[in-house]
Amino acid sequence: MENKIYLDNAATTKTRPEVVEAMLPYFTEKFGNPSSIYEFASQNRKAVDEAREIIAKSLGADISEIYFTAGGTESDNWALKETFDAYASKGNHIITSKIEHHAILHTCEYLEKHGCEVTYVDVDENGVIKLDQLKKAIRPTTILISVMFANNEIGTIQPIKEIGEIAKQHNILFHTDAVQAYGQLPIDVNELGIDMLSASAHKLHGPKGIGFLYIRKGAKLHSLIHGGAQERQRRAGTENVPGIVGFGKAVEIAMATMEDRKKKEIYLRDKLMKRVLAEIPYVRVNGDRSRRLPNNVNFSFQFIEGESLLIMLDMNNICASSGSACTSGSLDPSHVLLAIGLPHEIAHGSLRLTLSEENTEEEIDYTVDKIKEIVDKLRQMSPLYEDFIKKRS
Amino acid sequence: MENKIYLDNAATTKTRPEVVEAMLPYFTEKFGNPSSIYEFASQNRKAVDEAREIIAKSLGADISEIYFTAGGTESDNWALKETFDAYASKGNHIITSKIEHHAILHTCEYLEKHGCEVTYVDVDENGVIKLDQLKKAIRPTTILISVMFANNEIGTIQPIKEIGEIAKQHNILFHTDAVQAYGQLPIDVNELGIDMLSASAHKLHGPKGIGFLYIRKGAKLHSLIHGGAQERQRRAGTENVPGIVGFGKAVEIAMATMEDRKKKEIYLRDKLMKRVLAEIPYVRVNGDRSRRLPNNVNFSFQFIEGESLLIMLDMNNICASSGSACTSGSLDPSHVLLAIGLPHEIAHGSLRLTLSEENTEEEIDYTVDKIKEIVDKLRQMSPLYEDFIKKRS
Amino acid sequence: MYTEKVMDHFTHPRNMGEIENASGVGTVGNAKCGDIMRMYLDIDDNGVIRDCKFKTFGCGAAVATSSMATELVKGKSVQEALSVTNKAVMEALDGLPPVKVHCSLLAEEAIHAALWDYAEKHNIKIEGLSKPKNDISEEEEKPEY
Amino acid sequence: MYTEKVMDHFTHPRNMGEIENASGVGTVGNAKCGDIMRMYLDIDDNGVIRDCKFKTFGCGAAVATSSMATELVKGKSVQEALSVTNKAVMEALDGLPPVKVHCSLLAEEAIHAALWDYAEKHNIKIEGLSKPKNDISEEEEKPEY
Ligand SMILES: Cc1ncc(COP(=O)(O)O)c(C=O)c1O
Ligand SMILES: Cc1ncc(COP(=O)(O)O)c(C=O)c1O
Repeated sequence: MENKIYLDNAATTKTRPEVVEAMLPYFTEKFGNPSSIYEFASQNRKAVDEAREIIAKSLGADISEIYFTAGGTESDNWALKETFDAYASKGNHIITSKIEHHAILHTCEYLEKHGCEVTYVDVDENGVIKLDQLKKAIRPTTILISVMFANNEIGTIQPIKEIGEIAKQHNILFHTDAVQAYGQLPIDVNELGIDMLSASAHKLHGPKGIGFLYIRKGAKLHSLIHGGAQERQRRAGTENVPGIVGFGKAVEIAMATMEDRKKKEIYLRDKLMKRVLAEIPYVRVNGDRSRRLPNNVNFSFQFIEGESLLIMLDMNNICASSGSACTSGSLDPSHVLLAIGLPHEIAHGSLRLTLSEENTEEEIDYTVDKIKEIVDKLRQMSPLYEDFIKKRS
Repeated sequence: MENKIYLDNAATTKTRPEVVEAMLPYFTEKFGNPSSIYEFASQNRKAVDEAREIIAKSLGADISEIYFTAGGTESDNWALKETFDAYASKGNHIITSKIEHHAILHTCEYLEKHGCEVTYVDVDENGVIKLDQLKKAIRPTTILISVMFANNEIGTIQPIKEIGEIAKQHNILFHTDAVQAYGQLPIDVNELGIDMLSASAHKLHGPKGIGFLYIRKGAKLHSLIHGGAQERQRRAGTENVPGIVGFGKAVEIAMATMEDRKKKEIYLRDKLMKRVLAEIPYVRVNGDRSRRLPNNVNFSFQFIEGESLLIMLDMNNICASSGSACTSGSLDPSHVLLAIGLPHEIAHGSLRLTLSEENTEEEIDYTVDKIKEIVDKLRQMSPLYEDFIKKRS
Repeated sequence: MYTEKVMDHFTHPRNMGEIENASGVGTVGNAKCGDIMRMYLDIDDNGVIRDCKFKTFGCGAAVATSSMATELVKGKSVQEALSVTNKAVMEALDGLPPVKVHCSLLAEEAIHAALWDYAEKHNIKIEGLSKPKNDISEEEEKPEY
Repeated sequence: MYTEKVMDHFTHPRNMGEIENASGVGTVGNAKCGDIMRMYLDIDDNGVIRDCKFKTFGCGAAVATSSMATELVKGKSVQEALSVTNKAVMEALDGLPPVKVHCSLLAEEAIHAALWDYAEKHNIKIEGLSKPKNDISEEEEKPEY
């Protein structure tokens, strides 16, 4: 293939040309500060409000419940830190899962240093949170349950509605990191009992550096970022107008195309899984087979290491990702793969492919062919495979 | 005038077309996540590094000392909150000035609720910080001095070098909010003894939603935003690549054109001041006449209120700003104007005009003519003016 | 931010000016807060407001509410004028931004203050009118250049 | 991320494979950490390394350092091979990213482990060589499907 095959849409996505188009006027023409009172700036205020409305509608939320941030990470930090601060008189206990994104887990670590107690609930071998364990973890001092909507590595979708119900029964706030799910799955915050929700535009073909936190009316969190009176005094800083407009446009398109995209992606995803499982031995699929993001595939290939696989795929113009330690700069492989019970060396051999509607069947076929070739090549190189074969014969 | 005359460049600036041009490829073509290991993403890592290098060079800093954030507000929050956190064992006292931006002042208020002690040093009638008061405020527990480089309302430039020396003598960290100064004035962090510096791209014809915090090597601050390992583990969140690239480009141009812009802006600014002072009675210039940002003019017109003035200027296609309470949604007029000793009703009658190199002499003349007309009209309407005239006669 | 009506009354204020030897003059508000309204009433012997003028130091909403208030009380009896509320002023202007509602209250108070002045000067008591609280004379700070 | 030399040795590894009845075999690293290297040495009676082959489970740097290490020891005497350091391997590859330096250490250790095996098998003592610490046999976890 001459052209790059991009299969890393969980890392980031291409900004849609329509989104860039929508943003452009707000750089050089309608560049005013939305807080200014002159007419020239009021069009920007309006543009921000329109984007907010599109987003609120997409969640069944009210416009006054959407707060723009600089991305999913800030939203996650905000939800956790300011719940901890605002509800200190009620308690200091937060419940989350073992497979959250680092934006949640590292924030929890930070909070633990500041007097917060955190329970990290286990997941089963498919990455689904253990609800009985979650229920048992609830204490009188529990102020927040934060469980991601869908996992960024293995694509498993969590039982959000059930968690929402548990939270409501115990009068505990429920936050969900929906950075991977938002735009891929329909979400209604009222139906699902979600009190706070984080999202990031660049995961759904919007621009980087813009996200939002949905905060249900009544939740008392204060600002994480202090300063001017923007975002109804809850998030200071001159509004990123082009970013917000682009986010609105991306959401508008994502909602309108959701069903078609889903169908197409599931078709390609399933084909990819089936072919790999049929044609390559010693491989497993990570994550739940059915409760799964439409665009996510995650394999573990035994006897080989993920970074080598990625580099060789890259040389064949295929962009993918791995839970291998080598790709993250840390020594341990992905905490998610370990949490679903994979031994280290199998976690090291993982490969994540995340699709978009732009991928073609031809690309998928080519990718499978290449994976086959490369896995074989790397296994020929692998002392683990050598031992395995020798033992077997 | 048919075209809008934009005189609110302290609020935000037009993104330069060259900057947008530089950003564009990073939306739809080179959209990869800089943390990914494939070749396609490494070009983005490189682009981010190049922007960082341009910025580091502009300050005489090392590239490892520049951390990208979502804007000036986040940078200010980071510097204050994480210094407070990291240096808790040394002390809990911060010194700042009464005329800081709300990004500093509201962060200080937040910190005060969490055990921080803050001294707000006075400024003189020109808005220059009282250095003797600052020196006297220093305690053994002082961990930070934060004084803005130049004020956003009245344009006064602070004696940064002197403050840097005082801080160094007492082994206290020195942060400066340079959001207004950066790109307008030459800044060398080593010469000036600055340990931390906040900046925001949209104030220098870069995009909104991107800023940086310079942190001198050795300053121990941790992250404000926790999550992934971006920005050398100090600022989590997928990098806003187009924003960073745009910021780099804006800085490159700002540094190259600084001298010429300055000359032009000072010429127009001084003409504007002279004409208004000569042609309109009962007016004063706020801020220091010489230690002043090249593009800033700030007047107080007696007997009239700023918002009315702004709306009428707006109807004449002139975009400006005021320290009037009415424009901010609060009841009090600008804390900066009060800090330099203006009585409330005079603070209410303030008008800020902030120029860019794009303004023409014709625009300035037209603006003065309109200000004259409008001030006169509003005074005719003013009961304060009526009383004043009656008393005089 | 403002409705068309507000903008219209701000840019073309009705009844702006003074009335010499007015039957009643009232000034309310406070330069400290950025709003001062002065109402002049010309009231005939039957207690009908023949003319009404205003001067206002304040924001667009302050000017517009003053202007609208003069319109609403002109031709009315003193008692009728007394029942012109801030709500009526706001409605007549098609609404005000929430942060500007106090301007309409000020306009109501300005009318009351002018009526009080009229009552005092003419030594009459107007049913339901009490001494206005927000008088400019209470102001502490004075302009100083 | 990697130099051209690293990429070249990763994509076209030299001396990849096994040696039957090798004079010495050494395996170091640990699947847990994601790197395992195995070195095969064929050493002639004069103590010269006639051939050297490797197998590696690991990242690009791990493969490249293994490959380069085999090149560096081939044709050398046992004593010379012993002094092939991780630095020499890195230099020959035009450098490694900081997080990958441990791969070059592993390559050095793999050679030492193979030499140790050779020494044990032939009941000789090699000056300056001590028992390698990182052996695969120390690994706890086993693949389980
Ligand atoms: C002096 C100063 N500090 C901080 C800020 C905040 O910057 P931003 O709105 O880009 O976050 C501004 C501008 O609004 C400013 O003028
Ligand atoms: C589940 C999840 N949460 C949070 C984030 C953080 O989002 P961002 O990098 O846009 O701040 C990501 C993506 O990196 C994610 O996948």
